[in-house]
Amino acid sequence: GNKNKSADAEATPKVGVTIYKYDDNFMSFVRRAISKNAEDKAELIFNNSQNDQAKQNEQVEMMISKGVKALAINLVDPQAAATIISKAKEADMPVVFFNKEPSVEDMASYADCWYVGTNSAESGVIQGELIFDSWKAHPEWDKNGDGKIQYVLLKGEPGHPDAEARTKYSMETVVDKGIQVEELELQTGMWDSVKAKELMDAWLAKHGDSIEYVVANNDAMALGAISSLQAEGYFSGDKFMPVVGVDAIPDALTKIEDGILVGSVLNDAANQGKATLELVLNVAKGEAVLEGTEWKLDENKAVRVPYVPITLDNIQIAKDCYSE
Amino acid sequence: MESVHINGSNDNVLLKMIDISKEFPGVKALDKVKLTVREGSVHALMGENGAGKSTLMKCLFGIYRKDEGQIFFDGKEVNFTSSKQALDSGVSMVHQELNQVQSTTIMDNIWLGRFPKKFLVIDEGKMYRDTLEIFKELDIPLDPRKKIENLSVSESQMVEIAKAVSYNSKIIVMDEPTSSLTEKEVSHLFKIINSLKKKGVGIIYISHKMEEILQISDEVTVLRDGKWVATESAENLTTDQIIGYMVGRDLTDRFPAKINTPGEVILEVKNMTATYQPSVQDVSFTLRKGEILGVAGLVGARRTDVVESLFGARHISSGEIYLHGKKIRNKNPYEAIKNGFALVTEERRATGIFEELDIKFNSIIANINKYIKWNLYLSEEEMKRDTEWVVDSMSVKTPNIQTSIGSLSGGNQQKVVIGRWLLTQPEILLLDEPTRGIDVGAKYEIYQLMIELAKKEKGIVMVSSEMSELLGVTDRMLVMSNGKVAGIVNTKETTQEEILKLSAKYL
Amino acid sequence: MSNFKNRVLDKKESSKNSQGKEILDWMINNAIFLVLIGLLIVIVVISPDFISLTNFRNILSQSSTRVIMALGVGGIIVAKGTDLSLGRSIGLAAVVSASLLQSPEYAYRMYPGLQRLPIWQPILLVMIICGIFGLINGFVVAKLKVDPFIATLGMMVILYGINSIYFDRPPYGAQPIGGLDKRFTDFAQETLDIGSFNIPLLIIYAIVIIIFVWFLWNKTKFGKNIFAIGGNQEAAAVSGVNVVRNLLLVYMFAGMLYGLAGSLEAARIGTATNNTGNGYELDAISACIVGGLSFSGGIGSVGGIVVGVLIFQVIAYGLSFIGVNPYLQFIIKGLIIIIAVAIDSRKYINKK
Amino acid sequence: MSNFKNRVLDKKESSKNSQGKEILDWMINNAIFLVLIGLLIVIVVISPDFISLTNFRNILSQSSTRVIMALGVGGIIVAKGTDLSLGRSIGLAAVVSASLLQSPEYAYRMYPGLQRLPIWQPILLVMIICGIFGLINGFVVAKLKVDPFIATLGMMVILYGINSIYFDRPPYGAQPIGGLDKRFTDFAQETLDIGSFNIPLLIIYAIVIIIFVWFLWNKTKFGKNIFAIGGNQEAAAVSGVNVVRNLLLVYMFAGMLYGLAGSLEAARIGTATNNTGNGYELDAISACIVGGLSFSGGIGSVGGIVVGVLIFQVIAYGLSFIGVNPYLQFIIKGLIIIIAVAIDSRKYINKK
Ligand SMILES: Nc1ncnc2c1ncn2[C@@H]1O[C@H](COP(=O)(O)OP(=O)(O)OP(=O)(O)O)[C@@H](O)[C@H]1O
Ligand SMILES: Nc1ncnc2c1ncn2[C@@H]1O[C@H](COP(=O)(O)OP(=O)(O)OP(=O)(O)O)[C@@H](O)[C@H]1O
Ligand SMILES: OC[C@H]1O[C@@H](O)[C@H](O)[C@@H](O)[C@H]1O
Ligand SMILES: [Mg+2]
Ligand SMILES: [Mg+2]
Repeated sequence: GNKNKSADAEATPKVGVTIYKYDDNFMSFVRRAISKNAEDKAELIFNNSQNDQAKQNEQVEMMISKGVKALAINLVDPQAAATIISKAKEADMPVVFFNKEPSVEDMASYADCWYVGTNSAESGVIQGELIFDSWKAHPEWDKNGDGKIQYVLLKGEPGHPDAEARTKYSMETVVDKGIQVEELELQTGMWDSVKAKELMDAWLAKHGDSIEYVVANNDAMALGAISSLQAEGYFSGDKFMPVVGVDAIPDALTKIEDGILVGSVLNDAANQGKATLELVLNVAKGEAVLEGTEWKLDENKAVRVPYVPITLDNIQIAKDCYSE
Repeated sequence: MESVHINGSNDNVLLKMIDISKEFPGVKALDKVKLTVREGSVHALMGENGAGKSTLMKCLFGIYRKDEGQIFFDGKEVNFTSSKQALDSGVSMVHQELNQVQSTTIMDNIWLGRFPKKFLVIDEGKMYRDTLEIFKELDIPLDPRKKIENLSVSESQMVEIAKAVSYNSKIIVMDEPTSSLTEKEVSHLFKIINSLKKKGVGIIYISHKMEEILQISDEVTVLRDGKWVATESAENLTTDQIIGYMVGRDLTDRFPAKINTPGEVILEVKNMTATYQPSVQDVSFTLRKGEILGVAGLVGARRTDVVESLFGARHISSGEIYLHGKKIRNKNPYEAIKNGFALVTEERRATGIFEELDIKFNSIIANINKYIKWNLYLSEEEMKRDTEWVVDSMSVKTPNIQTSIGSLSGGNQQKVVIGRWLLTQPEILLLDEPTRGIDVGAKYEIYQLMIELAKKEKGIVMVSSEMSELLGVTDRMLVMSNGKVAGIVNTKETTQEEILKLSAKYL
Repeated sequence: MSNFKNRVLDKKESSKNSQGKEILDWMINNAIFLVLIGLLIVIVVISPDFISLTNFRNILSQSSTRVIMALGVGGIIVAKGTDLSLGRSIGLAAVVSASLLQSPEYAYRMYPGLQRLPIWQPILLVMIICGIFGLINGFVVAKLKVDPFIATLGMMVILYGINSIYFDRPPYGAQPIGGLDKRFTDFAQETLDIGSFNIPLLIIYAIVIIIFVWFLWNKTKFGKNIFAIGGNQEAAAVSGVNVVRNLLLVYMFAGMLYGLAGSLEAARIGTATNNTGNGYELDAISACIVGGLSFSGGIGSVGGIVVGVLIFQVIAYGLSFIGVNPYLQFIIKGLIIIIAVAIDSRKYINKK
Repeated sequence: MSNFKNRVLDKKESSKNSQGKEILDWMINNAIFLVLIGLLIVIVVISPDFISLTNFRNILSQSSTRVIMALGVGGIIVAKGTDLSLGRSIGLAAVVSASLLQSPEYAYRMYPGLQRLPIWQPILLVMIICGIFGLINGFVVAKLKVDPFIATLGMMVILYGINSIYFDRPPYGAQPIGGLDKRFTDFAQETLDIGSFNIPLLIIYAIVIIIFVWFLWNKTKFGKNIFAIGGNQEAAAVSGVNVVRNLLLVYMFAGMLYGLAGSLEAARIGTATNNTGNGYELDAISACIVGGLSFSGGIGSVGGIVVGVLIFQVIAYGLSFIGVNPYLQFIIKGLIIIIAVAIDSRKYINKK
């Protein structure tokens, strides 16, 4: 917009934020972190893209028309960055992407765009390490004694970058570290507890104790699997089945404390939200992107907040995220 | 019975149906039926309800596929598998159940399936002009652009007739075309039929109105229980003979002896006016115990509105109803039923039957409170018993009480509906065209029933477009004209002329 | 009376002639059962170890909550309506009941100060809440004359909004509601042990509801009324049926069943989110139609609905069990739905 | 004849008496427009800067693909059907057209060896593919007599399976299909510049389709036939209309429109996944009903559908614009759907 507003508008600039899906549990923490950090510093316009890239594009058009100074975009579909960038370019609008990462080419195609997030593959790698370590620590889990992990895998929504990366890297990491694996079942539970529980019901009926490990792309599905296992008498007496997830949601933490869930992988919402806000605020005010922050950019103009493996030993780190 | 009287040369035979059979699950609807129709003649097809008349015509018209038999039309054997083929070959039909697209205009309905086109585009102008042309020729005073849903039943019926005629077919089937027409419109239709005859058209005419048959037809074929019974030239026949063929026994009188005697007043209606006009205005009358009160009038005279308003199916803005001298309000049908009213509605299919549901359900639904046991469940036994009573006392032709009512013939459906209301043991029975589409035998039974009920001190109101039955069974008549009461006459003292004159009073 | 008996006898005689045709008719009339049996046979042939008590029990208990939902919407379909808000009602019921039945030991409770409630209280509460939303559906349909599809679609969107607002609250945000009280999860996950035979409680609840609804549909005035309304609303009104009141009741009753099913669902899964139940309406409605109900109203049976639900569950469970590619499962599921209904619809087609 | 003229005159005269009633009638008959205008007024009052050419253009261009879909399913609804497979057809069309129009420079192409195709070829191809699936829908509905809801629900599940299998292929697996050819994205994202005024191409495509469909519905035999079939299928059949063929055509035509809309959608978004289009059927169908079509068939207009789609877009755009809490937006959207249809349905309520 050419209506140059006065200095006090500059002080709390209008910033447009899209969240790919408002009620995604992880994103709801990121969202909170963003608004908390924005207090008195920016006027935020939040949008729920309802997991629909078309909606998100439309929201971007709307916010540009409304005259925001900068955009913070949690893409629905990372491949759609090009379209968003072309809209932003046209309006001369800086963009901070977060949580879902555009391709290197897209990032390079526009000077005024940055990224805050994790490394999608990292959660898979960390989960793989968790599996490896726990397996080494518990030789008795190799029920058939063949030295291989017979596992079942509950995959998230097909095509979802996290689901694909976690599915690929978790077991790949285990293999790379030197344990052989055998996949008994792999199906999509769509991130969903119910679907996961029912898949697990069927798998238990089919394979019973031939299953040696349950790997879930997220905690919700891990919890579904646990509920199925409990109904079959696991986790009481000496009947046990190792289960791992990702997200470190509160319910999962209690399961870790109860010795049921082996571990999870924490996505650090607080810091992702903080970084996103700080970057976008800087660019909205026309300042240098890292001005006055502790973050560093990598070669792809990205700030990377690390994933953290969570087990009983360091559970407090995750708990702290939910204390307040 | 042997075939008689298909004399005359074979070359003016237009249609010959031979040994047609058709079976539905559980019903042999047609069993080797034959029919021969000649050019320029009206062939009446007669039979009781469920005799198979409509089914035979539907086999001809490609709606049903016959199981066996042959059809020769215009010299060639034909076997229409769709109505389109029949229409294209020169057979058109006025269907027993009105079959129209309510949401579109008259002219859209008339030209449906054969819209005139100019290049790719429909030629609306031509449709309009041609429709007006047809209407002019047949003297039907309707705007072709009017929507069907805004027409009265009889107007719709006339549109259907006009449509069938407009195909310029060689054969026109008319399945009860007059069931919702007034006398005046019937004679109008007969004029149309006569001019069609002159053009050499063969007409198959189905009706339960006996007096029409001998007036209009040249030959008569009678079916009974899906079988051919007789074909004779009309001039050799009397009504009684036809009835004899139809029912398989003699039926001497058309109307049972009136043995009821009206007593004290049970119902008094004062200045009833409906909320949504145009409708009834300022209607007042009384009804006595044991009396049959007819409601006469032209189509659109709001006779239906009289009984529906009384029954609480329409809102009334003012007026009072006294039952046994006590003021009551029939706010809705539920209240009306509680107050001892019953209403057999005019449009059976739309507001009478539950097509998909069985005879049992259709029989007991209005009387359901009577079967509740322990405030909780319904007594299966009593429902079954009452249903059997309906089937027996109304002589419903059905394989069993689990048959869905939709698969019965129209007349049998009507009998079930009347039975439904008799089960509620009403004090006031409102009948809107109760004998529409009902065969003579069943009609007689219905009249008898009405008179018997009257004898048991019930009050009966009967709306009818059939003058003869009004004159035959009622005690008094309320004549409606344009929503207002034109007069109340004593049946014994009145004439057809007087009623017609009153009917026109407020036009 | 004799007349009537004669006619019935006639019928019996005539049908003796065509035994072959009668078998065919029987098969067409019971197509749905045959589809179910056929499906089971195919699965067993591919994977003989499918025949096991565990599988049988799993399928039945997984069907339990679904059959309760389906019976709810089934009544509405009989009355010529439909209910797209089913799934979101389930979600609301699951979230609310779970939020009130978190174990006091659990650290991340929605109501940290809440004392331990008797489990029937929250269940009853969500039945009432969902019943009220059902009543509103009924009001919009019966009084405002809004088409049921659109009325309940609107309600579906509204319920999702309400549930999301309730669900996504500080401090824990849009967090799955877990840590459920063991009494609550046991209520759905336990079994009734009769000797060495143990029946999941869920199956028992479902059977109770099935019997109750069967009674309601077949033996009560309310049942007849909804069939009458679905069969021909105007004729029903003229016959003294209070159309509006019965529609209100049928939608409300469905809502109450959703409330029950939703809380059982939360207890069965052990957690609830605002997305719990998403899309269940399509499965439940399809199960009803596959089970022989018709959108034109006035047709259907409780038994049909049960079979319809079982078919869906056998498809889902069986195809996973025999290890069909998950994407292919969608295709097969779609085909089975269509084929089942196509076969079933034969019985209504006028034999021309 | 004179008789006839008299009645027409009568009618005109009688209506003169009640001008107030006439205005009310007019309002009820045009309720939908009034709802749209009312909505706009509320938004403008809250946020006056809503009045801008950009907002206006955004809303129109965002409605463009949706109106194309809605016109497809609209025809089906007029013929008394419905089509739940719309969303998944859009997804299939988007994925297939995108996969064939990736830029040759893009590293992760689905078909690395594929040469640069003229953009009309893939678009035509997906129109044909979706047309064929539409035809199958039509066949199942018209020939196998499966209820349209269930037939297209089955197809919806099947299409999702097919699309997922196509989408999730080696070497890159289930990757969103990006890197689209610039010619393709420009095709949907560019504007036509007339002087200083620029109109998004999408709007122009939509207008062309609207005019085409309007012509089809109002001026051709096919149009009248589908209205007749929707209004009374039996009547159409006995009047010689080939019901089956016309139903096949209307479903096929809808499919072709989905194909077009789906590829435009891919080009507009700049990427496609197997989830593209998910749930669009509900929005499109609701827009039709809000726009005055009826599930009982035989009623509706192209203009109504356009207004219906606009209402939905104004809700989505306007509520975000004035900064309503996203969850609250669901509630408001649901309420508006119900209220709009409730007001509209006043005009059909028969006064007794
Ligand atoms: N579609 C159908 N399915 C099953 N049975 C049918 C069907 N149509 C007609 N029938 C049965 O076939 C028989 C003949 O019916 P049809 O309608 O031809 O009688 P009709 O002579 O026209 O009687 P009405 O005078 O009452 O119209 C009846 O027993 C009826 O129940
Ligand atoms: N002149 C008219 N213009 C428009 N609609 C009319 C007219 N007359 C009647 N109708 C409609 O047709 C219906 C039939 O009219 P009504 O039933 O009151 O007349 P009736 O005398 O009972 O006729 P019928 O002999 O058909 O029973 C009415 O409900 C009304 O909607
Ligand atoms: O898209 C939704 C998914 O996003 C992932 O990042 C998360 O780990 C999953 O639990 C699920 O929420
Ligand atoms: Mg007949
Ligand atoms: Mg009448």
